[in-house]
Amino acid sequence: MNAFAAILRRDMLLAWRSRADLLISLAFFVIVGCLFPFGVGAEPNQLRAIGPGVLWVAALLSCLLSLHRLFAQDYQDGTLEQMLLSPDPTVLWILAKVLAHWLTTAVPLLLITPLMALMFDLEGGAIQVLTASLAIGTPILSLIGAVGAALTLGLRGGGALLALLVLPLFVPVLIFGAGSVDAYLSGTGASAHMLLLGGGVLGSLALSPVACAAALRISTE
Amino acid sequence: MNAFAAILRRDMLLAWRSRADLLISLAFFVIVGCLFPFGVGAEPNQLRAIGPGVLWVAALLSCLLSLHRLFAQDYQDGTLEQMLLSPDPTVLWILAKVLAHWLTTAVPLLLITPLMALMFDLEGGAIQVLTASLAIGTPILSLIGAVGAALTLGLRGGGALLALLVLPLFVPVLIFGAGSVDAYLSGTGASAHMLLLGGGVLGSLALSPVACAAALRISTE
Amino acid sequence: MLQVTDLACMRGDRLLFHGVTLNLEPGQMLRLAGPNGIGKTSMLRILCALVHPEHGEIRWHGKNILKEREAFHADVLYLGHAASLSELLTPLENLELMARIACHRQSDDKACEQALDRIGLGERLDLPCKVLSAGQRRRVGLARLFLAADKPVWILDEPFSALDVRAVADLAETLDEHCDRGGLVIYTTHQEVAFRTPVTTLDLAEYAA
Amino acid sequence: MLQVTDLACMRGDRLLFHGVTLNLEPGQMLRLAGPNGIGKTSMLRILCALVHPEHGEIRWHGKNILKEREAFHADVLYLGHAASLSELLTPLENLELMARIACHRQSDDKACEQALDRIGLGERLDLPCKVLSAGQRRRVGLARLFLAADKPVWILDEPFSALDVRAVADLAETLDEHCDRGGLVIYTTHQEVAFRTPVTTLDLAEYAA
Amino acid sequence: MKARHKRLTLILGGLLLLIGATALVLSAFRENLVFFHTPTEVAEGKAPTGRTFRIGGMVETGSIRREGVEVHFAVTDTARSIPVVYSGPLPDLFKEGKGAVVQGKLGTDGVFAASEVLAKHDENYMPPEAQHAIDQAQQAAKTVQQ
Amino acid sequence: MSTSESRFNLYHYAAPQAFYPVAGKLAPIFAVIAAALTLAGLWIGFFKAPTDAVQGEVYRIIFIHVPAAWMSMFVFLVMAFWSAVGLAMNTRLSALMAQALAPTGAMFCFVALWTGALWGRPTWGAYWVWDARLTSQLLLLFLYLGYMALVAAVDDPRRRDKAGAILCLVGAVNVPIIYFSVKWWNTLHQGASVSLTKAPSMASIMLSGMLVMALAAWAYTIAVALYRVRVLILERERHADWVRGELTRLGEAN
Ligand code: HEM
Ligand SMILES: Nc1ncnc2c1ncn2[C@@H]1O[C@H](COP(=O)(O)OP(=O)(O)OP(=O)(O)O)[C@@H](O)[C@H]1O
Ligand SMILES: Nc1ncnc2c1ncn2[C@@H]1O[C@H](COP(=O)(O)OP(=O)(O)OP(=O)(O)O)[C@@H](O)[C@H]1O
Ligand SMILES: [Mg+2]
Ligand SMILES: [Mg+2]
Repeated sequence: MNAFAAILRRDMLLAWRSRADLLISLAFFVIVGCLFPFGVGAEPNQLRAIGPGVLWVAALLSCLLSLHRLFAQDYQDGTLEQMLLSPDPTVLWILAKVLAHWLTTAVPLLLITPLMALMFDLEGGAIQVLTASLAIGTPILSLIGAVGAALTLGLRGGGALLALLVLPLFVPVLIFGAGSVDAYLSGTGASAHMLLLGGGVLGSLALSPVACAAALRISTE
Repeated sequence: MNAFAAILRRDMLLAWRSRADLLISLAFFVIVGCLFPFGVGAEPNQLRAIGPGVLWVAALLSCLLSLHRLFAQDYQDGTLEQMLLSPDPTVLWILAKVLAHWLTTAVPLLLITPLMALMFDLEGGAIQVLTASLAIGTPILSLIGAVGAALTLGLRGGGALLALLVLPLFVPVLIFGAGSVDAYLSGTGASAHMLLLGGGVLGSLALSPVACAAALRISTE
Repeated sequence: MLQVTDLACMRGDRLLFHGVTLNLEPGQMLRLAGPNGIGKTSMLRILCALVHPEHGEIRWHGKNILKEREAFHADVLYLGHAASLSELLTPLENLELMARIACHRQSDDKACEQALDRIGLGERLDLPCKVLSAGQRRRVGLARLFLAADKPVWILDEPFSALDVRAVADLAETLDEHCDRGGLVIYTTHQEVAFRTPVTTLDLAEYAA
Repeated sequence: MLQVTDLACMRGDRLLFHGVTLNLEPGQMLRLAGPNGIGKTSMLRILCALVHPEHGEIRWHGKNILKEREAFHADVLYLGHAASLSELLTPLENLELMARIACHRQSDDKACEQALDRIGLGERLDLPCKVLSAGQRRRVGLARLFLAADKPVWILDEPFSALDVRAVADLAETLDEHCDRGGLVIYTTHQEVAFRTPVTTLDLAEYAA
Repeated sequence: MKARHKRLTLILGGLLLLIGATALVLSAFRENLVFFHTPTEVAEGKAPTGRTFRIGGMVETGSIRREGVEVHFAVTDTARSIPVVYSGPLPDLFKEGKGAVVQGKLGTDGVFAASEVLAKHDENYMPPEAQHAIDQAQQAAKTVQQ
Repeated sequence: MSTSESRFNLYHYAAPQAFYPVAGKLAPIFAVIAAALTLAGLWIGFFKAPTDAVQGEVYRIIFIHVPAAWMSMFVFLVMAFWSAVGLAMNTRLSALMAQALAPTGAMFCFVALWTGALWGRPTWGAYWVWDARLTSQLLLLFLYLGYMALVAAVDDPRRRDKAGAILCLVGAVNVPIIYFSVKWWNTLHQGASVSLTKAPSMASIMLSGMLVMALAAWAYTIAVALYRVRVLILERERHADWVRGELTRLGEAN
């Protein structure tokens, strides 16, 4: 647990030191979100209909944008090598990094989501469902994304390649996440969607660190 | 002109070296475009309404993703220092880098935009306007983005806050770019939007390399 | 203690060296020598299980290091070419992180500060590593040596580069001490450095393909 | 030729050195010496107009280098700590790019290939620089010296680091030749290297604040 | 030994997570995740009001009625049926007694205003003669029952 | 420190070398089988099989759509299998097999999507709907593309093999989702006509045409994979003596 705590602490510290980076991905989320009322025209019905989808897409993209930073810096300065040499199990500190990524990128989005949702004229219950779906769904994005980030480490065009690799796996999350709000609004209730997302979290929590560890070992070889 | 040609050639070579790269950033554009139907639902009327906006956002994102790499690599390995030591004027080779960036990332997108627009069920005239607006608008993104990229090099705190200012600069481009299609469809004609975008290109062509050069000098000091 | 059998290393499609067989005992100091690009760095990375060798195996206390990776890593300290520093963190923060990751016996604030002091960075504790000079960055990494007395195997890739003359002598003394207490030091360098401990030299050029 | 007057350098809120006054003539070789972190790299970067000094000025042929930046840069070759290589390009492509950017007199394929050959990278021409060893990467940068006979001022930051013994001797010879033909060499190093040319040493420790 | 212990705990933890994941996913499938709603669900008020959604079922036999460009028909799942109005091209396979999925809004008058009509067929493939034979058999069975 | 005589043999993994000639012998056989089965299948499908009672003639797309759809899923599973073998046993050949299969799988995936869309227009009334079956199949295509892009982007052969293998294993979760999507969700796409647990709900002559075409797709896949793996082996081992010999032999043959 030594390495887990140390790396979690360090990554949070680094995030704090370069707050501007965090602000950028938050600003990105806000801007993508704000853009649609401009681009689509502000007809309330239409806004309400596309709102959850747009916010989910914005969150997904903003996660994607920050993913390539997950290991890149450590890889370049050799810290990653040192982490791989830790006597602690690799999956543990990978979880620490992913957790730090989620805390620093997704949580700020979660906090601002209700505000953004108001912009799309969503009502209270829908906002709650949307925020909850984001809260359960974004860890999946971070976990799966970590595997992609590890695989594309050091490859040219890494950012775009990463996007290509993980987007197919992100899409189901997006569908169920955005779908949950629809389901809620349509009266069928969002619990099935939430359960699926929850299953996704547990499943990716079990599998992705292992895949990620293997990918990191290959990438640093 | 020595440095201009050499750097343009090198950046194109780097892009060519991994031919797959062009395909990858295209795939990224395509996938981001496809994401919105996933998230928003696929009702044809709605798709048609959000189509231009979505494609503009996708283009902007794919530009943004690659902008990050514009100077970062050169900065880290010290090539940027060597470029600043060139006896040729700095603005010249900055233009070379921006041009290479535009050629390798924006132009492929332009080529595939009509296809993507068909996916959103846009009609012929609208597709032409959309492609034209992208062709005029994307150089502005590259030019403004370059300043942001230069400012964010290595600096944090104040400098990175300035970088945040760059993102909002993209918004007007987006509004006028996506708006041009709406204007065309509503019958008012897109020429006003195009003229504005054209003015934007010329303006940023004049100002951004200078700002960029200054920013680079500060960043490497 | 550390047994290397018939080791071969391949990079891309080029065979760098092959047939390296070694048996290293406690207290020994091994220098990998050879011209640039012969494969010294590659060999060190194989020795600490970061890279799979093309052929051959390495045993630590009789166990294959690739199979018992975590147990082996508990006994190894590796300092590579790169400094392994986070640019935005201070030397102290960096050192603490590294010590924690590597599970050094001593990894608290106090011990780290002392280590930095001994390596000559006592007054530079509050600067981000980004602004340090080349030699100072190197020293932050080397400070780990003072925390890692309990790790028997030290694997160091060009530890002397960028250090000034004083620092080189100090470092040599530290390595000597490690050997005295029964540690094993494997290093590369292109400089001539004087040690008290007798140095075994392995010239990789002799094993080149 | 190169006149340095009352130079002072400040990093962050720390004054590194001050009061450095120098007058360098053709054929001279200047070594900046001093312990780690004293400000050698900072001084070299000031000397080639990458950084503004805190105080004092530098004149090249009587003209302030910060004012006549482009003219000065036409006469200077600077090799920093970092290798300045694009990881994905081959040594040849990298060298050609650098030669073009710096407007070296010779910058065609032929000349670059010869330069790489002389520096000992003749057979590694088709590999991306990413996979080269530390010494080989350093050599790619140093190959520029063979193309830059026409640039009078060479400013080199630890050019000998990572080089093997043979390469160090060769490089020393190259620097000597440059001085012979009236060039000016300013360098730093922590290693002891023998030159034919008499070396002026500037110990920055004497000017430290 | 300690390392092996750690590894074992990790593997156990992973397995537990996987079991949890399967449990969640399975219970999710007991709730419904749908491309379309059935008429019964609509009748029970489980379908959205005032929003676009899809209903799926059979086109009720004898319900198709054309009025100018508008087509009226009913979609049924044998228990309930919903009247639908639609104007636009219909797929070739749109027939009485066959499956269909219609997208649109439920009006306040209980009529579903469709914006899109899709035909849904089943997994049976057979030549017309066989189909004919089956139809006759079913007809016979029905007559017998009556 | 002995300079002991090395027993090292650079190309000690004989597998690729041994497999190369075997593949060379098998590939043409499967190619011939594939051609024969395709002809037979098309003949049954277009001349022997009767018109469908509901769909009329258009249902004949089934003879291409279903084999392609089956193959596209199956090939990904096979790639995942080879990937697992490669990661677990460190055999070189298995990664090459996975890489050789990918383009064929992507091709079938694309064909399934394309024919499905063409078929959807006359039957459902729409080329495309976002139901679970269609969406997950589209994602399969993206996964194939991602796999090929990743493999193309990595230079180092060892890293290429392993990175591709990991992506393959991760992506394989999509395949059961595709297959069971029609069961789990209400989809516009029909349910399974053929399954192991119940009798096929399809006239037997139609079924036999479809199965023959499916066998043809198998044979084709095997043949193409074998041809491609031979090329990959040559490329991978281009510095080995036997490859040099083989290349000169091929050169002379031309
Ligand atoms: C773009 C649209 C379509 C896609 C992506 C698609 C995809 C697939 C896939 C992946 C399978 C294999 C899964 C399985 O064996 O259960 C399949 C099977 C099948 N599809 Fe499609 N399909 C599409 C459109 C259609 C249409 C329009 C029809 C008929 C009207 C159709 C009829 C069938 C049939 C009969 C099977 C065989 C089912 C079985 O026996 O297992 N498909 N399709
Ligand atoms: N893909 C590849 N193809 C061919 N050769 C390669 C490839 N990757 C690495 N090499 C070679 O492998 C060698 C790696 O050397 P390594 O870094 O181990 O050398 P070193 O002995 O540490 O040298 P130095 O003294 O310069 O640090 C280099 O000669 C490099 O050119
Ligand atoms: N922001 C800052 N605040 C205080 N000190 C700073 C700051 N930035 C840099 N420094 C100090 O300035 C010095 C820069 O040294 P420089 O890199 O020039 O040293 P050097 O003589 O080249 O050393 P080396 O031999 O290690 O290469 C370092 O001591 C560093 O700690
Ligand atoms: Mg080395
Ligand atoms: Mg220095």
